[in-house]
Amino acid sequence: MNIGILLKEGPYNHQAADTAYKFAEAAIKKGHTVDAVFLYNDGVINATNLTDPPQDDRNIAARWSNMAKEHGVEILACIAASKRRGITDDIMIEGGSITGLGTLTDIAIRNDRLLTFGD
Amino acid sequence: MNIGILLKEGPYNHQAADTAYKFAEAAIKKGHTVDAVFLYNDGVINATNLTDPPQDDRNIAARWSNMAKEHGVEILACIAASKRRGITDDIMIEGGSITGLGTLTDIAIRNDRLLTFGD
Amino acid sequence: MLHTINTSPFESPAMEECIRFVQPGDPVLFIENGVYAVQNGNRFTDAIAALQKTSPVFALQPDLDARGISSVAPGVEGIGYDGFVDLVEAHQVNSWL
Amino acid sequence: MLHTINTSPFESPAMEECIRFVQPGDPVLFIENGVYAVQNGNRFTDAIAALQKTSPVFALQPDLDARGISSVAPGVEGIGYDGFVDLVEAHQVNSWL
Amino acid sequence: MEDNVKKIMHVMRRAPHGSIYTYEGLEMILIMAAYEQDLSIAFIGDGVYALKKNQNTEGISMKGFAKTFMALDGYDVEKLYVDRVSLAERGLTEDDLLVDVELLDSAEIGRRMSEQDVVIHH
Amino acid sequence: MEDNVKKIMHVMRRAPHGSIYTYEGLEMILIMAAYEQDLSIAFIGDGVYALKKNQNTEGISMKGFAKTFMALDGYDVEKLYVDRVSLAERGLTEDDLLVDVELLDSAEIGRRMSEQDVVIHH
Repeated sequence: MNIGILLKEGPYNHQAADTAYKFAEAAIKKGHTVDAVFLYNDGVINATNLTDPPQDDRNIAARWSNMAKEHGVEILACIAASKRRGITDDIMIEGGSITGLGTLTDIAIRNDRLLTFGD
Repeated sequence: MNIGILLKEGPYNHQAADTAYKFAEAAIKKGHTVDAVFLYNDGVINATNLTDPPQDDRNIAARWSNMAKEHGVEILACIAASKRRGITDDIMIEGGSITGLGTLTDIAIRNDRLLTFGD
Repeated sequence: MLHTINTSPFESPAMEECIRFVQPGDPVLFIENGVYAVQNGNRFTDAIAALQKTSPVFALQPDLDARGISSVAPGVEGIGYDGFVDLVEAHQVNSWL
Repeated sequence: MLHTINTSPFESPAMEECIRFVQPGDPVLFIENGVYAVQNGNRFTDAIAALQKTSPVFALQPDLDARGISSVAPGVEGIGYDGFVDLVEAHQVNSWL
Repeated sequence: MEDNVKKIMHVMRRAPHGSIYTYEGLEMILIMAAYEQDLSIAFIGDGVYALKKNQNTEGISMKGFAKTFMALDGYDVEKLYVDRVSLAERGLTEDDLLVDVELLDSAEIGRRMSEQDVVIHH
Repeated sequence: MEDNVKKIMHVMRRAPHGSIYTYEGLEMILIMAAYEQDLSIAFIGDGVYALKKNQNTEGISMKGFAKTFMALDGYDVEKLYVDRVSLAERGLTEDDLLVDVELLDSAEIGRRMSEQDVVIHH
C-alpha cells in the first residue's frame, strides 16, 4: 500500500506530529510505502532545523529528517503556508523541501491513501 | 494604566495575534503604557523575521517590530518555548528578544494588568 | 473581573464553563469566534438572555462585522477595541481561552 | 471508510458530528485526546454503546495508556499503531479533526 | 470518468477568521481544481459560517475571502453541500448564504462522503 | 502579605498530551513559584485529566509530567482547586487523582477567581 500523509499542526504544541510519525513508522515496518509527508497550516513548523528541544525529549524535526534519509519519505512544506510562518530553504531540515499545493494534489492522486493528522 | 500582554498562539493560524495587536494599538492611542508582549507556546512564532506573507496581507511580525521601535513595547519570546519551535536569536525580529519565564513573572508583578490572548 | 470568550460556543465549552464561574455583576465580552454566541436567534440566545440577568454582555463590533453578524441578541452592546480598553481599565481580566 | 476522532468529546463537537455522518458498518477509531470518549462510566458511555450497534469501535492503546485510562467502555477494542495501519489498509480514511 | 480521476471531498468545519483553516483550505481547493479531479466541498458545523453574507473584515485588518467561494463555479467546483442541521441550529437559512448550495440531510452527505477516495477536513 | 505580592491563578482547562498547554503551563508555574507570589491552580473541564493517576506515556514517546504535580508542594504551591462538576461528569473521583486537592463547587472557585490580580488559562 502506498500512503501519503497530510500534517496540519506544528511540533510539540499538538500531538498530531507525533501520531503521524508513529503511524508512518508502523506502516514502514509492515512493508508499506510512505510516499510523502506534506506539511500544511502550522504543520510547516515541523521542517525547521533550528528546533532544539530538551535533551530528554524527542526531537521531532530530526525524526522526520531521519525518516526521509532512511526510508525515502519526502518531507514537503507548502510554500504559501511556510512564508506566513517564516519557514525558508535556509532553515529547512535535511531531506525536507518547500513545494506548492500542486504536489499535494499529485500525492493524493498517486497514492492508495491520504491520511490527515491535525487538531 | 500599565499593561502586560501574554500571547499564546502563532501568527495567521489563529486570530489571537491580531486581537492582541489591535488591543495594544488602541491602549497606546488612549495614553496607556504597553510594557511588554510575552510570547509563549506557539506564540513565539510571532517573533521570526523570516515571515513573508502575501503583499496584500498584513505582516504580523513587522507590526510587532514597529510597535517595539515606536512605542518601546518589549517583544519577548520564552526561551524554552522558542527552542521547541526553532525560534533563535539569529532570526529574531528587530526589537524582539529571547528571555525566560522569570521575565513574565516580573511583567505580571509590575503591571496593573496582564491580558492573555490565545485560542 | 472582566471575562472574555474567544471561541464559538458550538465548538468549545468555554462559554458554558465561564458562565458557571462568573460572579454576579462581572461583565462578559465576546471576541473573535466567540461573537457567534450573540448572533440573534441561534441555539444560545436563551443562555445569553439568562446571563444578562446578572452580567452586562458586550461583543467586539469589528469581530461581529467580520463575520457578517448584523442582528445580535437583545441587550448585547457592540464595542470597538477602544471600548475593550475601557473595560480593561475598570476590571482585572480573565480570558477563557 | 475508517473514521478517526482525535479530540476530547468534552472539548469539541467532532465525535457528535462524526456520528451523524458515519455509515452503518464503518469502523470508528479514537486517538489522541479522542480516547477520553471511551473511558468507561463517563457522560458519553451511552453514546459509545449506541454507536457500537452499527459500527465497530477502536481506541489507540498507547493513547489510552498515556492518559491512565485502564477501564474502557464495553466492546471497545484497544489497538496499537500496527492495528491502526491494518485498519487503513482495509479502508479509506476520514479524519474528523 | 477516467481511471486516474479521484473523488476528493473537502470538509469545512471551522468558523472563518478566528483561525486560518477555512482560508488555507480554500487555497488548497483552488489549486486542486486545476487538476481535473472530482472535487466536492461539504460545510458542516461552524464550517457553514464561511458562506455567510455581508462579512466585512476591514475592522480586524484581515483579508476577507468569502467572495472567493463565489468564484469556485468558474473553476468547475460545483458540488457544494451544506448540512441542513448545522445551518438550522445556527439560526441561518439558505438566504443567509453567499452562494447556491445543495442543502442536504446528514445521512445523504454521509453517503456521498463514504464514496470518496480522499476526505480532507479543514 | 506585602504590597508587592500578587494573587496569580493558573487555570488548567485542557487534557494532557493531545496538546502542550498543560505541560508548558506547569513549566510556567514552576518558575513563578520561585518569586514568592500568592499562586493557586484551578483544574476545570478537561484540565482535571492532568491529575489522573497511572499515566504512562512511553507508548507515545512523549515525556510524562503528571508526577511533577506531586512536586508542587515542595515549591510551596499548595492551593490546588478541582471543580467538582468537571470531575463528576468525567466519571472520576478524588481517588483517581495523583495529588491532594480541594474539591470545590464552581461558585466557590469563581469567588476565589474574582479575587485574583492575574488569571492565566492554559
